[in-house]
Amino acid sequence: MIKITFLEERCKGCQLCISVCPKKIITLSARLNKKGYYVPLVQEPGKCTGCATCARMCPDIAIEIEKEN
Amino acid sequence: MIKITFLEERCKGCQLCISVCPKKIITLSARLNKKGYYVPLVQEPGKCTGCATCARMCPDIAIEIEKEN
Amino acid sequence: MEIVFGRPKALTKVEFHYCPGCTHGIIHRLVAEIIDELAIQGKSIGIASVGCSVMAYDYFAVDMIQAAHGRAPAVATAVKRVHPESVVFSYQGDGDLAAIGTAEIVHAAARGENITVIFVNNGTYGMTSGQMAPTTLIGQKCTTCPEGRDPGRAGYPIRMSELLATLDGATYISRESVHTPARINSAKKAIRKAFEVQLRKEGFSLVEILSTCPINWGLNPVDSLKRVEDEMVPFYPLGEIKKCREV
Amino acid sequence: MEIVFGRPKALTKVEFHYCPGCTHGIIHRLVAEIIDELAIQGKSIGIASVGCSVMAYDYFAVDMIQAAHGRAPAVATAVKRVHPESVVFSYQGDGDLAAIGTAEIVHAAARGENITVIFVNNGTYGMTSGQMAPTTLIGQKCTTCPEGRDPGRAGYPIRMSELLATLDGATYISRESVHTPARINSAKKAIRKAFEVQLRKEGFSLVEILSTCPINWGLNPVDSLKRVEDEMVPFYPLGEIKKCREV
Amino acid sequence: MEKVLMKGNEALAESAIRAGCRYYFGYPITPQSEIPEYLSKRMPQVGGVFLQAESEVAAINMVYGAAAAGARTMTSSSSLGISLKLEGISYIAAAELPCVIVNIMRGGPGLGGIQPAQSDYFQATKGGGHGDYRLIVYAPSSVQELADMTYQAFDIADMYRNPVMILGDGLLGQMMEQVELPEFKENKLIKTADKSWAATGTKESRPPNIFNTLYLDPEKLEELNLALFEKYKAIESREVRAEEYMTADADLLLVAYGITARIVKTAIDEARKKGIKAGLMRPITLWPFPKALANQLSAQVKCILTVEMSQGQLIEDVCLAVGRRVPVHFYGRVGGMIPSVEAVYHEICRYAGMKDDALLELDAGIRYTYAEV
Amino acid sequence: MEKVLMKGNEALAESAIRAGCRYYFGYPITPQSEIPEYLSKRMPQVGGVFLQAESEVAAINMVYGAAAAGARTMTSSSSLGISLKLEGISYIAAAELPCVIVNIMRGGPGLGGIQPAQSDYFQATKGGGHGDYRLIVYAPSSVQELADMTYQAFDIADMYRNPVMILGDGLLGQMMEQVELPEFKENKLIKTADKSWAATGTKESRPPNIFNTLYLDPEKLEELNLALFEKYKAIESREVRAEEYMTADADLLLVAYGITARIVKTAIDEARKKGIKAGLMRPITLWPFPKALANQLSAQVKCILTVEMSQGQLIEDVCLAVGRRVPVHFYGRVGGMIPSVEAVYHEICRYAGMKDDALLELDAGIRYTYAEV
Amino acid sequence: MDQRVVISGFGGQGIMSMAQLIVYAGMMDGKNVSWVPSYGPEMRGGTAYCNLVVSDMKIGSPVVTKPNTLIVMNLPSLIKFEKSLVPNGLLLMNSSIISQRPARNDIRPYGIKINDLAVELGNLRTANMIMLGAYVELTKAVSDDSVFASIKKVLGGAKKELVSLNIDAFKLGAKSVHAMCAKI
Amino acid sequence: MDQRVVISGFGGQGIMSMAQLIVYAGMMDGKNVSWVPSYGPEMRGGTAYCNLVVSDMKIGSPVVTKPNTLIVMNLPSLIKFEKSLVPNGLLLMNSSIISQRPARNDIRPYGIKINDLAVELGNLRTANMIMLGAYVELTKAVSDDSVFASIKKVLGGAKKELVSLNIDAFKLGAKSVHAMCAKI
Ligand SMILES: Cc1ncc(C[n+]2csc(CCOP(=O)(O)OP(=O)(O)O)c2C)c(N)n1
Ligand SMILES: Cc1ncc(C[n+]2csc(CCOP(=O)(O)OP(=O)(O)O)c2C)c(N)n1
Ligand code: SF4
Ligand code: SF4
Ligand code: SF4
Ligand code: SF4
Ligand code: SF4
Ligand code: SF4
Ligand SMILES: [Mg+2]
Ligand SMILES: [Mg+2]
Repeated sequence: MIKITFLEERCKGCQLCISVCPKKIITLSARLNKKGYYVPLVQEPGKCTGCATCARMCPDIAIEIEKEN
Repeated sequence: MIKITFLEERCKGCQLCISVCPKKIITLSARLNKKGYYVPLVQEPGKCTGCATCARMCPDIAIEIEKEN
Repeated sequence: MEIVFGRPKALTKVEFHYCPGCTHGIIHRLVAEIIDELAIQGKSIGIASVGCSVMAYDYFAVDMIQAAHGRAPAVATAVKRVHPESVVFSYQGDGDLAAIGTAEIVHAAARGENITVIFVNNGTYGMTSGQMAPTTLIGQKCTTCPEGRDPGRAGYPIRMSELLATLDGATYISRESVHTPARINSAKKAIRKAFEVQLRKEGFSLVEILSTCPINWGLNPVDSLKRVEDEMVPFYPLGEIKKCREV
Repeated sequence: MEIVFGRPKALTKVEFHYCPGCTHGIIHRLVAEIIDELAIQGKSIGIASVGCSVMAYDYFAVDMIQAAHGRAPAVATAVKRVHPESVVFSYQGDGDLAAIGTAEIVHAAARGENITVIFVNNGTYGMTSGQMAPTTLIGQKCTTCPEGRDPGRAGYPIRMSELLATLDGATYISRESVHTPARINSAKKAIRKAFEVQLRKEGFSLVEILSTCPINWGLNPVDSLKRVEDEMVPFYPLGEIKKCREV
Repeated sequence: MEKVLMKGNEALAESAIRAGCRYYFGYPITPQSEIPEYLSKRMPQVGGVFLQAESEVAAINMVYGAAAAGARTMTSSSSLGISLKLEGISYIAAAELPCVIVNIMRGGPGLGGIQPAQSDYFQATKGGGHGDYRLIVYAPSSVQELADMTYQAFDIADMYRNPVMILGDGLLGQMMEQVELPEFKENKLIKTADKSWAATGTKESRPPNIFNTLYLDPEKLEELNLALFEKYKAIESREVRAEEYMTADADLLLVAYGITARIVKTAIDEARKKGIKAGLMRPITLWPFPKALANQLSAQVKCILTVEMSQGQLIEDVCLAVGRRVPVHFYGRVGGMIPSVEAVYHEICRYAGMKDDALLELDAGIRYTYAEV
Repeated sequence: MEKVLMKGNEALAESAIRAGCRYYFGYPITPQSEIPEYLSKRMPQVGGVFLQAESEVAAINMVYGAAAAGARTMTSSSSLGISLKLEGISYIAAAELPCVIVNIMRGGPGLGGIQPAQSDYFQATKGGGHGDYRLIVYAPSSVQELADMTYQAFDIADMYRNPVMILGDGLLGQMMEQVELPEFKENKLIKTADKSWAATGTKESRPPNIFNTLYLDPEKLEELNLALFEKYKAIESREVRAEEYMTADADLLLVAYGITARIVKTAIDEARKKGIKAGLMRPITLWPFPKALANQLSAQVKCILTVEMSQGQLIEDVCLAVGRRVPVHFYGRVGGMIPSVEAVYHEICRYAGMKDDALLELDAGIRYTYAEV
Repeated sequence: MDQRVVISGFGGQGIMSMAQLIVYAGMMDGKNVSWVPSYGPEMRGGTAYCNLVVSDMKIGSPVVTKPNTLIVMNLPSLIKFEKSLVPNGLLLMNSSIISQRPARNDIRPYGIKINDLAVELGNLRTANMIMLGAYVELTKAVSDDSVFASIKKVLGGAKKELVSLNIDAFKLGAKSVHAMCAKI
Repeated sequence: MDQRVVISGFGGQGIMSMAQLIVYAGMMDGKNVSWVPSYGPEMRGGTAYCNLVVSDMKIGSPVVTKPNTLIVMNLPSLIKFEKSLVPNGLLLMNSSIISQRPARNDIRPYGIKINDLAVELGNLRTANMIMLGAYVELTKAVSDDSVFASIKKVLGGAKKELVSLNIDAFKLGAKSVHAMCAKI
């Protein structure tokens, strides 16, 4: 099982993660963080492969990915 | 006719002219100039072709060459 | 649960101050990941330069020295000479490395200093808010070339990697980019090679990385990535410019 | 009687202060001859640098500006910008151009400044009496590398012409020598081309000229010429490195 | 002329153009980057040259070249950038070339910060570079003065064939005020007028003009130095400028320059309301320093208070001018902090012997009395 | 220890090695090139690093790096080369890093000449670079002192974590005298002892050591400045050094430093033969300046004569110390000229009111009385 | 008349341009004016603020350490600057996002929901103009006409619609300050 | 004893090394010594000279503007320095190439044909040693033994022949100064 976590307070809403997800499953939420940015979220977590493409693209290391082993 | 003149007071006795004359007709004279250098001289002026190789090699522009036209 | 992607150990917890979408952050992470992977955190010493990455000293969890504008290679040289067993890297922008610091980078490379340079080329002076850099492309608008860079007035952009590759002391030089996930992987490999060259004491290594400056380019972060591909890569071809010994 | 070889008009009557056999004198003459041949004495402005040729301002019969060590290309840049119709040249040694002045020469070339640089490479700091220069050959003894230049400590010599040729702004670059009459002729042609490039407003031109420093090499003048051939030329290949448009 | 609202840096830049400056060479640095930015737009419009140099070092040497070529030329930077220019400045002074150098100071030392400071006073007035040379140093205290003094600086530079420095600070450079811009000077004229000494090419009609600062013969170099010494004496006797504010009856004299002087003025206004007879001497030229005026005023006051955004630099010139006649006190903020009107007011009150509880709570900063140190 | 005969530059270099300096970075320039030349030979012998940098700018930044790395490190140059180092020096002072910087002065301004001068006094003592910082400045006046002070400079630099400057001149650097070289210090120890703050790599056993001079928050930069201010006060109270020569009964006080002080001493000997009670105060530390001593001596003398190889720089510190208590006169030679014993003797005689025909024929040079200027 | 104003908020809330309009208008009215930005770190982010003076007198210090009017657009600004306001000084708060009351009671606080009003107007970016209207209405520091002229000048001739939108926002602010800005 | 000496000549005449030998020897004799070269322009050429002091007292100024001994190896040096010699000072001239007489008559001039003597010895480069011998003989400023020790030290152990050649030259100078150096 994959667990993807957005560290929302580090996110700057740049949307790079959204642009690179091969599954196109990340979108912006309507939630503003303290910095005033809309933070992203994974819409269909089941579809996430844990490929970490989004995390690797995130300039603020705001995405963490865990796997059940 | 070729006239080759050594501006002796400019000469620094480096002997570069001697080393390049294709006719090997330049040697050092026994004359010291005011700077204390032995100045060169053309031993057999008749052999000089006026090629100006010596003059072109002289770092101190101490050689002048004239031709009768 | 096992963490498959997280924050590298060689980065502190401090949040980056970079603008949204600025790829300086990605490059920081890559360097830190390599430090982790090579297990050299304890013997690494980083040299921060003057540019947006000036505060790199707050981000890398290693001993850090902030150097005067352009002088990071000189500082790195001395540090490495004092501690030859340490791993010394500088992190420099294009204004820093290719303008005011031209002499220092050329000579560190010529001397074959056993250091690694991370050279972040975003084609502008980010920190001072978008003036022309030596790497600004022809036609690109900056605050000091408001009509777009005109070579007749402001000259031509410099390909520093190619220039440095002419030096016998330079062992490994590669130009990379981080505008796609694939490019990020490639950049990481190059950074790894560069550090390995240093660990093998083979001399000077440098990785030039094309980077975005959304705020000064006046583009959103995603379009900025596209601009790297469309405009920068054609002028700054990617790939290894001076290859190192393969091991 | 017609003078077939004499002092060029573009030189003053002042005697050179150079050491016996030092080829700086030949290079001065060649530059002056080209100024005469192109009939540009009245519109030439020369920039002297800091090195043995510092007093070039006493020798060239044109307006002359003595520049700070390494900065001649910056000074030349400004002069040319102020007087675009003039002919501006700098005359620089290898310490001046390739060490302290690295940034200035790289950027003048990168900008494609429409100036001509005469770069006299004698592999040492002549004026300050024989310290190592960036162009000193491996193994060559200098006062600051008394055991001979060791690349492990002092790095590798730099081929500045090749380095500058990587720049888009550089139009014409040639490496010449004056250690034989034939080479002198070739050097003169290159200098002529360089000035012509400037007259045609085609951008930056530079002629590197291998030169002797008998006094600091510890050789007599004639042996010094031989050293150029035997030791310098193999490392610094002669010929045009960046060709200009032929006219 | 109509008044316009402008940033200090921009007013300075526009004014340079109006003074006939057509050659600017600089390198970006906060808080003065508006100067190159503005000129990158404006210079092409007036047929001038804006060139972003590869470094401050290159920029100042370009100024050397342009000045030798006979042009009105300028460079600008901030603090650390000026440090890099010092070798070049010393050359320009030695070659007696006219030019204008702008320092919009920020907090130091080192990389420091980007907030305003006045900690380059020594560097500007004592010659930070090597050798005995002097810059004429103007210290504007408003956007209007930034414009006016920059405008005049080019004339003064030409008159004495000496570099002139405009010493401002980040606050002055960044703030907007209304300003009446000076009139345009005729370009052509300025560029070559009376510059027969310039390097323009001989046209084979005159002997070469030579610019050189090397004198291997020390007697020749001494001659140059003596000539400079005489020139500097002449400038000292003719070019001193200062403003007095409420000094007529003052028994407490404040000395401050630039933006700090305005803060001091407001504090003096407050103090006057309480009946404290405070006044201000504001040096407008930092070199030459208004020694005579300071000395004269020191005869009438009980003490002097120097206020600076530094650890105390101007104060040395004050002490040199007044000797030990009255105590000279110091109050300063450093590192980009600006002394507040209130803090200066409190200092005035303290030295005026006012008893007020508010005075017990001291503002941050550096305080001392000169001789004590 | 045996005495040896050595050039000043070489004695300085050898002494640095004996003090544990193992990292030298420099760029050739006359009249100090013997320092790098000597060290290029010696450093490899003691396992140290000699590196000829690409420029003075690179050299000082290498020193910054080596100092941050915990090494005893030094650079040297002459006048114009020091101008180029000033940005770096300001950084080193701001980062509070210990190092030794040598300036073997030559005539200026500009490219100047290569003969001795003392015209970089302001630059050395007032901080030629930007921002409020101070160097501890030693002014040796013999080859022995060049060696001794260089040796001590490294300890003082470490003690205060502050750059120390050795301010000599071309004559001192070039002359030979007998000298007793100081003892070798243990290398290893010096290199790392008490430098737990250095950048050595964390070994993952401590938090990172960070060297930085950027403080975007002006309050933080003010804190740094206040800390520096306190440090400088401490240095001023503890590290002042001066020599007195025949001052006990002097009624004419000469002030001079470095080689000039020796010329003055010989002139004083001559004057004493004529019954003139002249004495010398020789500042050994130029910063901190021996203010208290100067002030104290000024109470006993009729006037002061400062002798310098400059247009007058040290004289300002003399005036600051003594105020207007007695007239302060100046005699100086410039541009590489050295004041002769006879000329100084003549000046002494003039101020001592001696009537002598020889005095009518004045030597070349600059003369003035401070307040007059 | 001697307005010594501090305006503070997030970067992006239009603080600088609002302040510029005031000084422009003041200049047109023949007043002495000054405008001092808090030019932030060389990079972006954080709170931005601005000191401005509009005065009949010559301006001494352009630095406003004791404002007589304080305009705060977000909470950190209120916290940072409230103390500096002179007794009886005017406080204008963006009560769309500041729900907190000021701590002091010796000042004259006004709240105005500029974000909400701007949304009503159909353009969130006019919030600063609404605040401007409120400020001018309360202080009469500058004339409405000069403000309108300034808006026109700043926005340039081209975008007429934008000009009238901004003027509308200004008027809405001026009106709302009576209707809505009850003392908190 | 307080010898304040100026030695002057062409570059290449061995002025500097001769002067060094004197100060070396002086140091060995326990005297205070100093040696100041005229470090010329950054390039070569012209007259070279040297100031040296050998003294029982501590040395104040090492700059010798009024020498009590002047040694001139060529004519320009005589012209340049003659005036500076103190009254009754000692003047040593290379009379091989200086035919002129000194202008002053309040000094003690000696001539010695060092070039000729050196040629006799078979090595022109020993001319400076001959002058050294003459100087030491006339002034006794340093002991002969110390000079010999200095010569050995400077020339290094290796070249024994050279050492003895130089010592011979020195002795020849010392001897000749009696035999040949009549007052001019
Ligand atoms: C000597 C000096 N000159 C100028 C500056 C101002 N300055 C700060 S950052 C910078 C340019 C940075 O550009 P770059 O290196 O490309 O880095 P980026 O911000 O783009 O990452 C400049 C010119 C300075 N700090 N020091
Ligand atoms: C800023 C500065 N640094 C150092 C020097 C000293 N200096 C004078 S000439 C020179 C080197 C000259 O070498 P090069 O340029 O090769 O010329 P060459 O004498 O060999 O012809 C140096 C380092 C100087 N004058 N200025
Ligand atoms: S891990 Fe891969 S699939 Fe999952 S959200 Fe990120 S990019 Fe998309
Ligand atoms: S890439 Fe990172 S910072 Fe950007 S939106 Fe996604 S999570 Fe946020
Ligand atoms: S002109 Fe030619 S032939 Fe005649 S001497 Fe010179 S080199 Fe020889
Ligand atoms: S080349 Fe010229 S300087 Fe050399 S010996 Fe011949 S004539 Fe004399
Ligand atoms: S200014 Fe540009 S380079 Fe700097 S942090 Fe922002 S986006 Fe990145
Ligand atoms: S030192 Fe060398 S380069 Fe300089 S003049 Fe002498 S031989 Fe020529
Ligand atoms: Mg950049
Ligand atoms: Mg050279």
